[in-house]
Amino acid sequence: MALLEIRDLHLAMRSFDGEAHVLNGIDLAVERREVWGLVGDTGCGKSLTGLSVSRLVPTPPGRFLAGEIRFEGRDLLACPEAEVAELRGTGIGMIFQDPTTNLNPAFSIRTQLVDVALSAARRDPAILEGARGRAAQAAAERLAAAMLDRVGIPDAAARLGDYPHEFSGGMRQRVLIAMALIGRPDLLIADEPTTALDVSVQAQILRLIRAMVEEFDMGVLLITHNLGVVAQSCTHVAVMYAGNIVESGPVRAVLTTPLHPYTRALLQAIPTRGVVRGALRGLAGAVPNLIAPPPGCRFAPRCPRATDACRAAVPPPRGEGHRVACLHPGDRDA
Amino acid sequence: MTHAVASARGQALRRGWFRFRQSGLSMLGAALVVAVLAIAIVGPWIAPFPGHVAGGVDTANRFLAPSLAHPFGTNELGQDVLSLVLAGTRISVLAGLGVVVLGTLFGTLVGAVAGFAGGWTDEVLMRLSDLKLTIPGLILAMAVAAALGAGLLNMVIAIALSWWPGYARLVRGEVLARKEEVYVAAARAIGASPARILFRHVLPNIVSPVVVKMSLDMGFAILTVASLGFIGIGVRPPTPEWGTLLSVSRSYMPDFWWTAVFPGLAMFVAIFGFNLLGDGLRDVLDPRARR
Amino acid sequence: MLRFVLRRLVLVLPVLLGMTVMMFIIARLLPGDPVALAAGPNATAAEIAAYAAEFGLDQPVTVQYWRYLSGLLGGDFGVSIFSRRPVLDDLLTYLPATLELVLAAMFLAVVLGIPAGLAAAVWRNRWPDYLGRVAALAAISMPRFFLGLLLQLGFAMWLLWLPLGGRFPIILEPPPLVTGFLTLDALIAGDGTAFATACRHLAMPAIAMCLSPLATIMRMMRASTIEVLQQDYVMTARALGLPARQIVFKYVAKNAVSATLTVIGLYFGWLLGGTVLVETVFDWPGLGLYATQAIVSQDFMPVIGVAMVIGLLFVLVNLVVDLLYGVINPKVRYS
Amino acid sequence: MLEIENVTKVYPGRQGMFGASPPVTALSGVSLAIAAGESFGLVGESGSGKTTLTRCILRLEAPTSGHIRFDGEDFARLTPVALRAMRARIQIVFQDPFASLNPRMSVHDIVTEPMVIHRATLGLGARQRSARAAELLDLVGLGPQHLHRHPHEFSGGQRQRICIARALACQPAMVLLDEPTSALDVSVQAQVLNLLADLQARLGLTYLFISHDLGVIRYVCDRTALIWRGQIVEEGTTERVFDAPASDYARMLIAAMPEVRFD
Repeated sequence: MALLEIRDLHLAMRSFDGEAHVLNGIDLAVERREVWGLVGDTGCGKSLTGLSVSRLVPTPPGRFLAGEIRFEGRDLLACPEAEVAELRGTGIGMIFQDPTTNLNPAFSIRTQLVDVALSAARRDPAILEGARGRAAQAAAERLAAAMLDRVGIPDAAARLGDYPHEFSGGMRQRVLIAMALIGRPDLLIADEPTTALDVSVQAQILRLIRAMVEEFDMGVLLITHNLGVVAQSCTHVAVMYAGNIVESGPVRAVLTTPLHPYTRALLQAIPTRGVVRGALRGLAGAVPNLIAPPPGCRFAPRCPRATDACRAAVPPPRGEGHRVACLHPGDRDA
Repeated sequence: MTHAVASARGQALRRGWFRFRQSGLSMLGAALVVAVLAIAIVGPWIAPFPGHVAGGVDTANRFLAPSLAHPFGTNELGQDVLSLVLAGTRISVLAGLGVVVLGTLFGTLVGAVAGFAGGWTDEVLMRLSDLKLTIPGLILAMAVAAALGAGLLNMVIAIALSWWPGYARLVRGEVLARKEEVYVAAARAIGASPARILFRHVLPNIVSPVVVKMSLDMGFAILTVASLGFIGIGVRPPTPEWGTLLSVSRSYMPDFWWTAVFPGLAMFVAIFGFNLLGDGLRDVLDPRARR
Repeated sequence: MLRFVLRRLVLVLPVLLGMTVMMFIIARLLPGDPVALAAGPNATAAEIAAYAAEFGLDQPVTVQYWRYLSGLLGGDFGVSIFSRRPVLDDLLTYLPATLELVLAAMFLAVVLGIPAGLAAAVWRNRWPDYLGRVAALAAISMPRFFLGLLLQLGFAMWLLWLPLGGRFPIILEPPPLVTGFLTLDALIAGDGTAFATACRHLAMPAIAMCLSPLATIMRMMRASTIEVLQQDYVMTARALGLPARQIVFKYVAKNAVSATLTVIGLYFGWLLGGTVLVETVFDWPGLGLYATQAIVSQDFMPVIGVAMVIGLLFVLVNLVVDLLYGVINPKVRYS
Repeated sequence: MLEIENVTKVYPGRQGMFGASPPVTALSGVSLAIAAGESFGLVGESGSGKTTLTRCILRLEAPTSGHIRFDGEDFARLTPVALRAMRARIQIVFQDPFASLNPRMSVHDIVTEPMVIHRATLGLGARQRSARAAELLDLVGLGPQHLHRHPHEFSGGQRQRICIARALACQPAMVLLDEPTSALDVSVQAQVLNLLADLQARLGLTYLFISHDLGVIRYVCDRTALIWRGQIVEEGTTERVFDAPASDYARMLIAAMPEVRFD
């Protein structure tokens, strides 16, 4: 049984213009100690997939049309909200993009860390070693200091009383990682955790997340738009386009022998070492309108290999391990 | 190709109208405002006793309770209260409009200059408006109205004098915010003159909040006009102003309550209508308030 | 921080100075002849001139202004040309009444408005929210003097539950003067009956007064709560399993209140200036009533005095609000 | 073509409630020389001073000390009128294509605005300006059908093309590119980068390309400088900087680049 298994997840979001079919049959399985990179362009549904796992997609305007999200075997979409809420923080931890806006500016980080620890301990007393009442508060403060130390904040105990604005961007993201991990989650969902950070800090944060995977024996869903980040810190990757996972598998296999035309286009658009000026390939055309998406493969309108069969029905993912949802896969240009 | 522009604008308008119509309260507000404006225009002519509006009295019929002939009853002079209330609408709406328009014109000018020029111009103009915020508006208006003497125009001027700083601050804040927009930096970078930046890039983008404030302020302006009337520094009888009517008739309570209650209700309904409308407009026009 | 406070206090001086200039301009340059009014309808020209000379009103405006300013330094607010009483004495008599009324109204508005706004935001777009929003708009649209009349009609004239007006019955002995607030003085004296009497007199004016700030605070609190609820850190708090109650009452409330605080400060000044109407309706012996009488008779020394006291209070309250804001929101920097 | 000589910019400190903040030195002694026709890359992380430098070059702000010369003319010595004329020759494309276009203006008005402002020097009538706007749109890969639409109808990549068209309207000699592709998706970024390279080759433009993304700089720039805490810490040909970085900072940055590479 996988730690997290998403099966055929369909999600629609209502807007003024109509209902957009934003997730169109997501299949994904994450095991402990796996780091899955979820990549794709803006609006492909990668963040919504992450939020769906914690059931944090607002409904309405969101509406789950079909599918299951199994966390340790339990279907979260079928659970009552209270049961899912029990899992947040202890079963599933989350980190978001901007460390500046994700910490509450009006409270010291002590308060914020301790509150998360205490609420996690109500469900899993082992987190604070069974301490109760006043002892629990003290234990939570000790744990908070230990976690800050663990994520690499120098002089952690002394900085507990500081407010978020007294930390740098990278340090804030470390605080948020400590907050996300203080309840010992089994799954960490990190939504663009380094996008708002400088390159030099980004590398440190990614290294930290990798180190935590081993230590906490958890699975990670790392949502990003940056294939370089995926290559450096993920074990597996799923490439999304317009609400579909078009290709997935072990990171090296997918990025060295990309089979889906979209994955290849993405890779060819990155200015890597040795690419001469003018040699990059952009992707012509635009993402389809998800309110009235094309009936078949959603990439077909921009795909050089598309045939009538592609335009007729959504191609199902094929293959074991390295899976691709394409009728004409291939690792060379047509 | 003009079609494309029309369709883009049209779509934005349609969306706005859709949002506006979805809110029953906004529609109620719009209906009330339309009714108030209509009465302001035709009020004196549909009044059942036009003679009373002009100051005529009918002492034989003093203090008649509300009836079919006098739905709002009659007052201490035997005048039909309904006629007075209908005729009073025009006074209140005119005065409110005058205050808001004067305040907007002057305030926008000051705010735009202060925000755009910055430096000491800004300092001086803003300290001036601070001063005004510190002096209680009603007391200032009362003092000015008293000094100028009774009369509708004097009252409008007196209130407008305490009204402009609100607009000045709003416009200044908006101008300062718009000045920081990247497209203004872009305009400066291509060498646009300050006047061009102000009129082409800054001012067109601050119309919405000013319009919203104007519609919200109409209610308050009417309220302030009535307040001055109530205190006795404003329009003098026999001009049928709501606040004045109320102040005269409060001494006949509780027995002849209708003489006070109906002008008061008229006031409330008119102000409520403008506030509902302004609130609805803000939801549609001010993107920050959309939620 | 002390420097900040001092700097702000020093900045008050030009404001007060500007205020006196402005009032002098209004008093002297606009038409109207206060002396003739004060001297009475039957006064001869000579009598009027003598009257003007007595108060120095025959001097040029600049001289009058200079005299006034130098008097101010010694705590002299001038003299009323009607009652011939020093304005300062009057101000000290009427200020506590107005303050008591305003503080009572503000207390009601804050205590009821903040939870109501929070509730409306949490139940956004459901019936408690709709009800609250309509009620708030209605409350803002209700002229205070009309509401006062309706309250009088209902509770004082028909139901006979509360006194029609005034602050304390003349026939009763008021509690010994300590703070000038009758309710507080009664409590200090341990006089239960006097306290009840003071409260019964205070009830209707305070309610008539508090409705509009209550509604504004509620609307402001609702808007800022909704804005805070959409912040990323609220999503993080939810994603990490904090209970909804804790998120709303602890994390969201503190941020939302700090945004609402500014409005409270501004409203305080507005209320101080707006007591006029309620005091007129309820015959409440406060600054507003005093100012109205002075204005009607174009007696400008008291008017300037009232404006200065209110302006000073306004500045002080906003200073306190700014300091509170800094305490609640550690990120704010003062410049 | 552009000489930046020993430029320093200090923002004065502020008096605060809980103590005063010290003055901030955003740039200290920055010197750069950009030759005509080259593509010069400036790399820096947030707070490095690269934005301040662009603002100083455009004279949106005045440097505290030092000189910036364009074609041998010192900006500080120019009269306002001469400065405005100079602005036709040095143009900028900003990072955020959603914020840098006035939402109330049509594409036609946006692209012709520089020509209206500099009509005295350019000598173009209204009809000629419209024709040139259509030409410019064609140059950046948009069509004449887009002329009368408003910014909100375009995607990020298209808006950035509109910004480029506006920048080229007065036939500038030099274009400042301030993170022009940072807000775009990779596939769109590639198109815009190719467009910029193509335009440079065709029109002989000089670029100052500012970015935090080393991969992008490596792709488009001939020479590169690294700015760190207001100082230039490394400068040289792009090849040299990437293959044999001299400073620790450059080595660290290059090592931290997230690249799709397995070794």
